[in-house]
Amino acid sequence: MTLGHIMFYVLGAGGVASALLVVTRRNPIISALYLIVNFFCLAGLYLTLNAQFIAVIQIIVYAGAIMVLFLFVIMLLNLGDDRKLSDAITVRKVVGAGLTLGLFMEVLYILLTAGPADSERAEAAGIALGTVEAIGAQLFTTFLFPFEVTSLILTAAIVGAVVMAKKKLD
Amino acid sequence: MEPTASMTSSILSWTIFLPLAGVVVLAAMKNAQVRSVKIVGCTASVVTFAVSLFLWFGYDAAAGGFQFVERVAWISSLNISYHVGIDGLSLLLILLTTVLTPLALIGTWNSITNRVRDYTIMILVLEVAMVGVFAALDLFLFYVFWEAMLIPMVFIIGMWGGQDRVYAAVKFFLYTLVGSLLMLVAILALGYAASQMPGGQFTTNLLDLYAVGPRLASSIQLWMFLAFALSFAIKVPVFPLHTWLPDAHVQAPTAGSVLLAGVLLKMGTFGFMRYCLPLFPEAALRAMPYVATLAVISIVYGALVAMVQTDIKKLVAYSSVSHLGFVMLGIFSMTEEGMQGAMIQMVNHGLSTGALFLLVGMVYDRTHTRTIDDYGGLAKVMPVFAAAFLFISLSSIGLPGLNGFVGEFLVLLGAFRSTALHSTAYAAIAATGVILSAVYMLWMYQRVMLGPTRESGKYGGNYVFDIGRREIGVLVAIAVLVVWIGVYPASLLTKSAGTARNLIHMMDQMQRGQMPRYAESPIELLPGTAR
Amino acid sequence: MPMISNAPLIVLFPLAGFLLIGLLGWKYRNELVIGIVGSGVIFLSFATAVGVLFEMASLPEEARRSTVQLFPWIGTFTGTSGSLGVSVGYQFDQLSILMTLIVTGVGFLIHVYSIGYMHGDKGYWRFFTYLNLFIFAMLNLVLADNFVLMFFGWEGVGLCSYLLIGFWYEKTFTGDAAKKAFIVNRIGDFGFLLGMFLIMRTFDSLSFTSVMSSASVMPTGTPVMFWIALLLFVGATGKSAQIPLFVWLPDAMAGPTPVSALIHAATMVTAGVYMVARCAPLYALAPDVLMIVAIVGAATAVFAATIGLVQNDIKKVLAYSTISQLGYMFLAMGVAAFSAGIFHVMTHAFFKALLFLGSGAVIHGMHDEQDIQKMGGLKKYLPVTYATFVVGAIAIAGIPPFAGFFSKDEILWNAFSSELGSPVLWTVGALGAVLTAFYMSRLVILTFHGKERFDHHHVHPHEAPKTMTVPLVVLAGLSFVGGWLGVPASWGLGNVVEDWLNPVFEPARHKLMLAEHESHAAEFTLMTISVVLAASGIYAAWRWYVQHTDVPDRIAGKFARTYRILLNKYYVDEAYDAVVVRPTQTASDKFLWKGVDVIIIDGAVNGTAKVIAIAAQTVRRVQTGVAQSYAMVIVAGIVAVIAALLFI
Amino acid sequence: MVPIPYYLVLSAAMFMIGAVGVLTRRNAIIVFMSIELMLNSVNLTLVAFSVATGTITGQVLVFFVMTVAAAEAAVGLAIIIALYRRKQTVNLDEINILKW
Repeated sequence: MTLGHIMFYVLGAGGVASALLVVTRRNPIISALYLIVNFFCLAGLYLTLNAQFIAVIQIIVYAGAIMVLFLFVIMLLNLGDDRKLSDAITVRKVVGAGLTLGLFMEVLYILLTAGPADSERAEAAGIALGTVEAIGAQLFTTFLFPFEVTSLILTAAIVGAVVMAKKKLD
Repeated sequence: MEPTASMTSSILSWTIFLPLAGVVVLAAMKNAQVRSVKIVGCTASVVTFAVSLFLWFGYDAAAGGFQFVERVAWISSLNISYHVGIDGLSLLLILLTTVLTPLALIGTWNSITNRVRDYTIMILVLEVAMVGVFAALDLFLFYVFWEAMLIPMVFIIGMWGGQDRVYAAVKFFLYTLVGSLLMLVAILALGYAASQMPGGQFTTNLLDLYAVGPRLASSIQLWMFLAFALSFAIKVPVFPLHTWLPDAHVQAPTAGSVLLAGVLLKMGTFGFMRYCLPLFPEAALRAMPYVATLAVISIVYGALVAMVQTDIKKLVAYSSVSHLGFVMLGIFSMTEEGMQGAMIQMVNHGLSTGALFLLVGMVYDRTHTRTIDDYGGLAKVMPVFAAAFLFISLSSIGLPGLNGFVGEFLVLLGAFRSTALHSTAYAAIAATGVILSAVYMLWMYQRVMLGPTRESGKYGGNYVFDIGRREIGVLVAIAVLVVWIGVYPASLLTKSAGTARNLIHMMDQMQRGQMPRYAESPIELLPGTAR
Repeated sequence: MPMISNAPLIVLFPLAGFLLIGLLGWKYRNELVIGIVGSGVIFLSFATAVGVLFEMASLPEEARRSTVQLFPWIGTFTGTSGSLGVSVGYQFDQLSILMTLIVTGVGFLIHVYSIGYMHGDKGYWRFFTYLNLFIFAMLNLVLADNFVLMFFGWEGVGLCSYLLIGFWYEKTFTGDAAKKAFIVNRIGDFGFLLGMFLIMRTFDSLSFTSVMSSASVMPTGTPVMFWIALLLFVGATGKSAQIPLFVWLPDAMAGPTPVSALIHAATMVTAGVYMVARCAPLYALAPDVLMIVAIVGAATAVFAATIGLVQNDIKKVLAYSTISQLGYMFLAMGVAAFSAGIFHVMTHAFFKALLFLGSGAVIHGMHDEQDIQKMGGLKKYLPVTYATFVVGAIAIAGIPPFAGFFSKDEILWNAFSSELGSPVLWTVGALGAVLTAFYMSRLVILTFHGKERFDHHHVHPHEAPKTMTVPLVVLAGLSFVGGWLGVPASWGLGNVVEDWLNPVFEPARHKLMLAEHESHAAEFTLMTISVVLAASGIYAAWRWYVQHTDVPDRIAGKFARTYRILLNKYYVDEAYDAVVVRPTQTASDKFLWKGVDVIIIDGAVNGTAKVIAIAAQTVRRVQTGVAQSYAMVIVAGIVAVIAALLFI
Repeated sequence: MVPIPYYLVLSAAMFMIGAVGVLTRRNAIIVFMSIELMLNSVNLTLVAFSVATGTITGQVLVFFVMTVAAAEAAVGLAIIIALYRRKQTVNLDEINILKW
């Protein structure tokens, strides 16, 4: 039981718990706050995998930017307590949950029946892998073209969001 | 002008695609430029006709087989190529197409008033597809042309047609599509079957497949035959798949009807001769009594129903069912007489029924009614028209000396002599069509043309006047062909003799227990002499 | 052989006339030019035919037959032996040249007559166009050297008949009559066509030469020959208006009178007789069919004569008389007296053309009145017509030495004496002769004698112009002397016609093993009886219509029902209408079109479309529009796919 | 070092929770957040595999996923705003104009 293990269990438990809370809370604001918790847990998990760069941008992009956007929208639409939606248990929900559970069982079955992972090699290679330097080198060489394309996606998303959120669509 | 060397070698492709030049020019014009649009359209089709004459005079009937063959790789991984070439049968039908298209355009010069440019484009595109169907030697190419033909025709019916044009267009479209999709499946299956042959590979090349089809197991052959036959039978149309025809004909504008009856229906019978029989001889032989029965039913049924029609165009449409029954009977008599008769009957029907639709169109332009009861005594006010109408009617009912007789006689004789059909009853019953055709045509003629003139002098609320020079010119052109074929059919029959002989040769091999192969060998041609 | 090689000109002259008048006539409506051209070409044909005849006569008997091939017509052109190959070729032998002479000779006279008769008609040029076309087609029929070309002529004359019956197309009934003629003829043609097919199937050829020579070595009485002969005879009944297809001929009188004379009396309607004669070698192989032919002929002869007794339209009387006379010709064919039949064709052409043209002159003089009850006493107004008409009537009645006597008597004698004949046939024939004599006399009396029953204020009878009377006189002469060419052999003089035709029919008669009978006593007895019968017919008519004019009405009153049946022509038209025409029409309309086509087939088509539409209506409910349900289906899909990958 | 399968199980669990949220919640915003959850769990898988195989590509992919997620969030939220303006609700059961 190393520190890594303890970190994993704590963060993993936090992540699952916060995820459960996200989907079960009635008030979207509370959901959003638990989502932030979830993001932080994930960032921590990334660190246990030595993926420092990802951990950092997880915090910046998700917890920082995207969540703000969510909260902003919730506030804008004033979807507070008064706009709570009654979530009675319906057939669809039961079927949906059941299906998902089935899927989970299938995945577990796969993971359990698969052979043990080669953790020795992973441990050796993992340390220097997730640095900003390593990722940057890949991004600007091998993945240069996709990287540039993402800028187009973002531009398109900005334009789209602005157009759609405008008060009056012509 | 002597054609240059490069032109002669690709003269067939020129014939197929020349109308597209007209389309290109038209695309740059406007619908409002009615007169120039018509001139461009007519010029394109007339030039195409002129080019196709090179085919007529260049085709060496003594050598037989496919000539003017061109082959360019297209989708090489599947052995699909742009492969065209013509034999006697294709030659006759291509000439029929290139003759009828300009005549249809000129004959209906003033019939279309809205969106003339689009209309002309459709007609020209239709011509490309029609000629392409007859020239294709690759099943894939054939299928492309076959389907391409649907598009302009549906628009012609659906946009420039009569009252119920949309219903008719959709009905026409769906009927045809049902059949052709099955045909596509059969084409792919056949190509796959080719790849299963020892050392074979997937191909849609017709000449290669001629060697593949007959080798297939008889049950497979039968299914493929049925898939092809359904598609063709709908197009012909054979009873009971004919009900799209009256609607399409009645609703289509005159030029549409002319080309529909004149050329499109022949694509079905052409398909039987070019694909069904040579590819699946065993299945064809098995299906023969059934198809022949349907053909006989078509003849009698079409004639009887035509008799009681109240709408002139519908009457002519049902008469087409009857006439094409003769073609089918000829093909499935599996005799040389029957085959030759079927081929010349295709041309005959194209000319006489095309002309009938032109005539009906001419009178419709004046009166705006197609109901027979609205007429009577037209001969007095439109004497030239009446004479032309009678002449074409006589051609249609098979008066000896005019074209219709040659085909009907050969077909009936072939069916009667056919040993494969095992019975003379087919021919005997079919021959009643000769009586019935006289009944419905002459009865219609009498009700429309003879008797006293309407007291008001108006028909359908309009004063009528006789046909003019342009219309007379078109009709005279057809009349000359009608007499020519009637008196000297040898000029056509010698061209198509090779095709008939090859088919019969193949069936003979079949019945002698040999592996049949659609021959392409040159034939010895004896100019017909009295025996 | 200069004439023979030019012989196709016989056919081409009328064609030239047809094209010339047909293409230019409508523009240059000069009656004189059209008339001269129209008649002239026929005369040229006639002259050529006469030349051929003389040349033929100068040759030895076995060398008289020759054929001329022009160009290949219908065939498969595949070079396979045994497949069809028919060319346009003409055959000149004793029979065909005789028929050609009748056609062109009588045809020429009628053309000349038409110049006067059709004077002033709007369709003058059209009339001559059609007439020339008719002669062209008829000559093809007669001279053809194969069945198909004969069929061309056969249908061609039918077309001309159609065109000429419907010549005055603005009247309603002409259209009906024309259509009826064409369609009834087509029914016969249907038989002819099938007969041809059967011949081709049996002999692998359609040329007369090879078919006849093949037939000469075939056994007698086989089923296939029975059918060939019978089917060809069906064709003949249509064209020659025999039972059961005679119904078109009386109606055909709607056409102009020269047409009735040329087509519906002298030439076209005898085509059936000619065809049977031409195919004599085939009929010789089917004695059963010959019997049918004889019976149909005899029955028609009497049947039509009885109708002729009571008709009041001058042309209708003549029409039924024609049908009756054609019956005699078929009777002759049926008892294998082929040359007698052809001889009757010839004499009949003379006197019946004469009678029709005479009736035309009467109608012309009476301003288009055709009802004999409204005539009477025309003798003094139309002397030439009267004289010639009487000659024709006596000829047809069979009084020697007029033409009809010789030909009819030869037929009757053969009907009695031939091995294929019987006394019954003779009796029926003789009965017909009495009736003929009676109704012809009645016609003459009612038209030319007795009181003038027409309206003097409106009708001023007048004699016809020269162009009309000259042909009448010529035909009257022929009706008088024409029979002398066929004086019975028993009289000791040569029977020119029979001797001339004998080589043509010898093979057939040989096949039937017919011998010449030399019982002169019996022949003279029968001859005398028939003359007496004819005379009694004339006498009866004289008594009833001149002396005791109340008798006919009394008889009509007494046998009212019979009279009505006869007047209405045994209701044959009505029966055909009720049994064939209406049921076919109703069944086609109500059952085939509105039933099978619209309800069953289109119902199935539209039904399929409807079923698909309904199915689509149901299935589209799946598209709830709620995105989550779609997502659920996606998840379900993933679960299923993974499960499949894992456990299958 | 924690074995990689542990991470995978964890990520599967979080993915499933997100999926349940997507399938069962009616509030569009929460559904949206559930989608983010699912994306994140996939990211975790990617990183875990990246470490397991010793290649950096997985992490680069995570970078791209985040970019797309950001874009998606922006557009998606804009759609929700537009929808809300029109229908005054974010209840997914009521937003079914695409039905049939």
